[in-house]
Amino acid sequence: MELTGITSYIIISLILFLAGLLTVVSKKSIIGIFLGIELILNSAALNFAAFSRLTARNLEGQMVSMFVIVLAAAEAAIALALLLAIYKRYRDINADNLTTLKW
Amino acid sequence: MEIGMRDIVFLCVALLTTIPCLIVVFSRNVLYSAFALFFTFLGTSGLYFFLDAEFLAITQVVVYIGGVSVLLLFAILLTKNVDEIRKTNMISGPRMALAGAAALALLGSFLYALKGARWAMNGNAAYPATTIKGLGDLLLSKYLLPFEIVSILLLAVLVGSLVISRRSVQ
Amino acid sequence: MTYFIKSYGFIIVLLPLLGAVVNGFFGKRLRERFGGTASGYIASAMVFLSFLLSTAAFIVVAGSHGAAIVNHAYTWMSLGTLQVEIAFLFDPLSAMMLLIITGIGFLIHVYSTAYMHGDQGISRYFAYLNLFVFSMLILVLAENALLMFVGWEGVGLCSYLLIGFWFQEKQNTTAANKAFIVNRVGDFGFIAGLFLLYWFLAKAAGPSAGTSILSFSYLAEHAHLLKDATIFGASLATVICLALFLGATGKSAQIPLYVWLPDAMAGPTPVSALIHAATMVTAGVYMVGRLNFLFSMSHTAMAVIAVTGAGTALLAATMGCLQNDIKKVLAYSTVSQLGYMFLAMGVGAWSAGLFHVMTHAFFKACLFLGAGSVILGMHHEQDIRKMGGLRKHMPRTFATFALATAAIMGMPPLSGFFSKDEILWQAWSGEHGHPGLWFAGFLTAGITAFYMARLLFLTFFGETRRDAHHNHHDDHGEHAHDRVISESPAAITVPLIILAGFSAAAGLVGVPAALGGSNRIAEFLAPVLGHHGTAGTHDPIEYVLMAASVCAALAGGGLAYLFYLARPDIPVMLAERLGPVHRLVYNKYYIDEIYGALFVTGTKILSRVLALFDRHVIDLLVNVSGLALRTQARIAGWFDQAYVDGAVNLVADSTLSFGEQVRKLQTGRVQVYVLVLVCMVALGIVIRLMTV
Amino acid sequence: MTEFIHNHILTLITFLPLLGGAVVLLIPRDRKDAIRRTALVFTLIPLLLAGMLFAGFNTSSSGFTTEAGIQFVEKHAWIRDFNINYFVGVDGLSIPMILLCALICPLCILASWNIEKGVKGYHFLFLLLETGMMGVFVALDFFLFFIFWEVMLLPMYFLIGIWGGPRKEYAAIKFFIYTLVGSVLMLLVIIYAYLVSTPHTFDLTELARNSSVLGYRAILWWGLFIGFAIKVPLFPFHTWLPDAHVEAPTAISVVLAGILLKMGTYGILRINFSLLPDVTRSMATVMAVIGTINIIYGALCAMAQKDLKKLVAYSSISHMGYVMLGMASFTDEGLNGAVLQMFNHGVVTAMLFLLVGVVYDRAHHREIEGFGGLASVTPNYAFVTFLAFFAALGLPGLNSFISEALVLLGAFKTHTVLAVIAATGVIITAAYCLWTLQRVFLGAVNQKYALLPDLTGREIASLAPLAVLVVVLGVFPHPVLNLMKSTLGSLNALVVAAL
Repeated sequence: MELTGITSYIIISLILFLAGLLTVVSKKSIIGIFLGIELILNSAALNFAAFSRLTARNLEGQMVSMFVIVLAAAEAAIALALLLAIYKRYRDINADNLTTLKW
Repeated sequence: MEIGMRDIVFLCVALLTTIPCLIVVFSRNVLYSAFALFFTFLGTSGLYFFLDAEFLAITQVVVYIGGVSVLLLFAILLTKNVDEIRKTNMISGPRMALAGAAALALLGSFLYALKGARWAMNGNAAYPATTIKGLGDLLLSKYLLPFEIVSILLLAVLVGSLVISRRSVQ
Repeated sequence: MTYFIKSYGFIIVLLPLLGAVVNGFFGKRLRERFGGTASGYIASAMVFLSFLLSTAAFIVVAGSHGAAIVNHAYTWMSLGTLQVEIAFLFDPLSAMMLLIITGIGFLIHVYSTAYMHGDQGISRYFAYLNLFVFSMLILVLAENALLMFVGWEGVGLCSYLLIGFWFQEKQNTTAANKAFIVNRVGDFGFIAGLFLLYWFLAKAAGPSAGTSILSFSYLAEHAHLLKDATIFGASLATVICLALFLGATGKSAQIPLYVWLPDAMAGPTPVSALIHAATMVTAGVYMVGRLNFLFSMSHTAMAVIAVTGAGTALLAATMGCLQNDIKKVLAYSTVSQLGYMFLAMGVGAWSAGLFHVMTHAFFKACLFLGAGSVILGMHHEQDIRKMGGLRKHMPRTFATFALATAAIMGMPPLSGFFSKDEILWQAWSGEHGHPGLWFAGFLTAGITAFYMARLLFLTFFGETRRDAHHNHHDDHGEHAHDRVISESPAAITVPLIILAGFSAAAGLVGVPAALGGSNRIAEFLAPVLGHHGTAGTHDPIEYVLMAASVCAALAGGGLAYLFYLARPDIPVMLAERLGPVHRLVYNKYYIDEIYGALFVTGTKILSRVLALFDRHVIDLLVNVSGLALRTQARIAGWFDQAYVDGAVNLVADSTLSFGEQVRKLQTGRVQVYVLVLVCMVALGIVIRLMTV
Repeated sequence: MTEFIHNHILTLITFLPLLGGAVVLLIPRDRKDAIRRTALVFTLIPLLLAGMLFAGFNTSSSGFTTEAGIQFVEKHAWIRDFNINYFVGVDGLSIPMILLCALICPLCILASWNIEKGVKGYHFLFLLLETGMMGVFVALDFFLFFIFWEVMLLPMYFLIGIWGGPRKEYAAIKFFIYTLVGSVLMLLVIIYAYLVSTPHTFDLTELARNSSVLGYRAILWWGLFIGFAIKVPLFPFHTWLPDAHVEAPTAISVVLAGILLKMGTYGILRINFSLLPDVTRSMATVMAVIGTINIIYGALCAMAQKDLKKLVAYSSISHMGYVMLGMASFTDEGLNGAVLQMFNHGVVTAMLFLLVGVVYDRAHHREIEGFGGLASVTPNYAFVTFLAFFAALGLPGLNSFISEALVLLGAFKTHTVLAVIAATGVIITAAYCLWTLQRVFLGAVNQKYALLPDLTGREIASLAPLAVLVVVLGVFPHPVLNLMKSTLGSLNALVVAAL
């Protein structure tokens, strides 16, 4: 088995993914959740790139990765704007307390 | 199994990616998590190089490290007086345990699934030498529509984020 | 002319309806444009036109030798074996009734224009009165029993409306309600009898579709089918006849349903004359006469009718002796006279009964109108103890009243004598007759003479006693003794005179063979009622009975003269001597009170109980079905209400509390949602891998 | 254009109100009069169309159990996978109900003119309700029938629950749950019938023709019967009615008593009779007994009521008993009387509730004892009310008499004893009607209401058509009787032949 083979990339992206998942679930602050989401997106992009290079051998996967990155950036911009808006409104960024939409 | 230079570097880059991401998870301080994430992004970028995806790697550096991470740090600083969150940014108790269990279960299952996995190899195709040109071609031919949509999206994001933050100022 | 009646006979009926509609809907405008008298003129004109046409119809019928003329208007209902026509039957019986109704009706309309002059609701009054004439005409002209029932209820409605005409007084409206509801009891019998008849004939005769089973001609033709039929172990004919007779007792105020008629005097006096003396109350007699072929099939029913009639005649006559309200005396007299008619019906003397219907219509209408004239003259004073001596003040009223009184007493050769004697003779000698029945009638004749003479003497003779009881006035809040007593206007006296004339002379159409007459009315009615009685025979007993009843009448009159003119102290003394009996009769044997306690209060209590049952027990049953769920509902204080509101609340509450629990899952915490999602995905994947 | 209308008349009648509802939603909420007028127009058009339907209806059609018996049919595949069709049509059983519904709805809009709260929502829900009701009467596909049945339930719930009186939530939930229980029972039967039929179908005509495939017939019958009995409502299931009526706004009471109650008996006739004729026949005595209980019990309960509206509600229970008794007689007279009674009761009770609403609008209470002498104050109002109450107590010459007489005539043929008992109901009915009239209208004028205004033009407009019908159908019932005669004849024959 080759160290730089597809399996390694999958494992790495798996770790990233699980870490992201745990982060999303376990952090109190919205920023923390947001970090987790970035991790998950990263893992997905990495996976696409890896498969694109090592099994499909064309650029389609990379293309998707690129879109993922772009969308992640867009999401980050909006999320952080929202975060600041929430903070200014409630003086709080604890996700557990922000349950206004529960009804 | 012979371990060459390339393998060692790969290992280093892999560790550079994975270890900070564990810090992201387990650190109680948001600031530390954010810095750790910075390194993860960097490591990922390195991995892209290993995959002959130079353009992606560059984009990763520019967008994530130059953009997202900085934004994150700003956000943390701007919300700095929520002390409680900064110090103890972790939940605990049953919820955490459950999350851990689920993660472990997932990890186990994935690894198990991976063990016997066979990938459909497009073995004969030659990987393009210069990916940037290829990407450029693709973007302006096959992926023209998504490309345009994404650009509109970005414009919307630009305007949207401005509107949101402006309104919150008032 | 036959053709006209056959094709356009319904116009007779519709004219009064037209008057009612005009007065009812445009009465206010009429009053504003033409003044208060216009309503009366319109109404009277309509009835007069109707009367003219009725006369024409009568002539046609009389000339057709008993053949009935039917005017079909249209088919009312038509379903399977049921076919009901709106059709009007002109035969001797209905023609006679037609003349009585429209003739007396017209006179009373004219009378009313004066009597009701200046009343606020005069157009309403005439609308009701016209509506009554309309309904009554439907009743007598109906070609089938169901249409007859329409008129039957219609007159009941008008009676209700007119008794409660001055509805601001609560007691008037109560009397109206009583009249309608008591009549409804009778109506129940009527429709039950009718529908039983229909049920049986539809089954037994097997009519083809489109046959009008309930038409009188069909009934007459097929009544024989009832002969051996039984229901619930009794003869079907008897059951049907008794049910129909229950209807008759309601409308014609017989035992046990007579109680409404005395109270009905709350209405305006012309109404009492028209509805509660001359026409509507005789509807029961008319109905029995119309269905005579049915009643003659059941001896039991006939016996019941005869006994009821005789009993009512006697009972009501005794009650009449001690009444002090001029109209109440006449009311009991009416009940009593109606009893006579039923006595006649019960012994099978159909034509005698209907003869009495006619003569009674004249003299009782005259009496009531005379009473109305007196009441008007006395400024709404009705208590005869406060009257007296009116002879001098109201000579025309007196004369007509006296003549009518003599007629009702049975003085020969006035009308009452002939009709009453015919009944008494038939009660003695008829095929269903019995000396006991005759004796009851004979006794009643004496008592009738007594109380009518008493009424006459107290009202018109002696000295005026207006001030004797001046501390309780029965008028409309004014002091009656300030006013002058004067004779009523011509619109009142002319009808009185006409009616008095008829009271005197109407008997001549029914002079029995025994007195050298030919009993023309019986002949005339024979096509409908069949030949009955003893025409042609000369039984000496008949003369004896005649003499006996005249003697009884004279004795009664003489007694009244003694008691109330010659020795006024005797009745007072007697009242003291016979204290309990006097009180019993004076209070009308407490029958109203007994009915009130038994039926009215009983029904009210039953309805209360059922309403409570509904609120508590039925809902409780609903409750029980939800018991399992209720254990979940944890609210203890709710228990009390649970009995009332039942399981419906319970289902709601348990659903709600379950929802409350489930709702907790919706924490609003995004991360928990993600966690659940992750766990589920993990679980799914694990399961998937384990089952591969 | 006319051809289009003719081909889609039932769809138009059913869905135009819904379209009207959509239009109402587009009107700004402040323009209340515009909303009301729009709603009125969109209820008047169905009335017009119903008039055309009435004119074009072939009275000799023999009812929906044969293909030829249904008229104005529209049939389109709706959900092909389950063989569910949009299948609508009318026969002599449904057309009187459609006419009734089309007539009463505009009057209700008139009667709700002075509702000020949430005008937009109210009228939208009302129009939705009309669509639901019309749909129930025109649907010939069991599934479609059920959908409309439920569609009608929802707006009713909100109309009572939002625009109702003090205990509106309680009444609304009670109504909702009761009706839902009935729906559930019906749904089970629907699914069962679908599954046992080959090929699977929801087509009511199809099911009626092959009704022998249904098993567990007695259970099915009871399931349907209870479901419908709740709606009628029949004796032990009636307690929702007084509550719902007392709390509901006037127009909703009118719809509830005037139309919704008829759906119960309509359902029994349409479904129990045709799908399970043999069981229906064997349940004759049960139905007759329940009907008789309804008549007497309802009348006695009505007598004890102190609230005018509750009194009218209980009188409805009593009058619906006649429908049940007539249906149970299995004679032409009884069955026609029953359906005619459904129509007549719809007219009379609508009038009564409108009248109660009139006095409630003025005096703001409905205590019978609280009035007195109103006849001198408001003569026109008194006249119309007398007319309505006399119609209710079955005065000959007014419409209810004919139907009640027909019912009793029919019942005498088969259930003589019960018919005699039921006939005593006329006495009790007279007693409570007259007693009520006396307490409200007669006697001395209650000075508190000495200046009560008489009927306004709008109120007269909403009452006059009904008053005219009460009189006209009393003397000339053919227009309605002819519609139903042949359909009910064949339905009756079906049931009679079943045993």
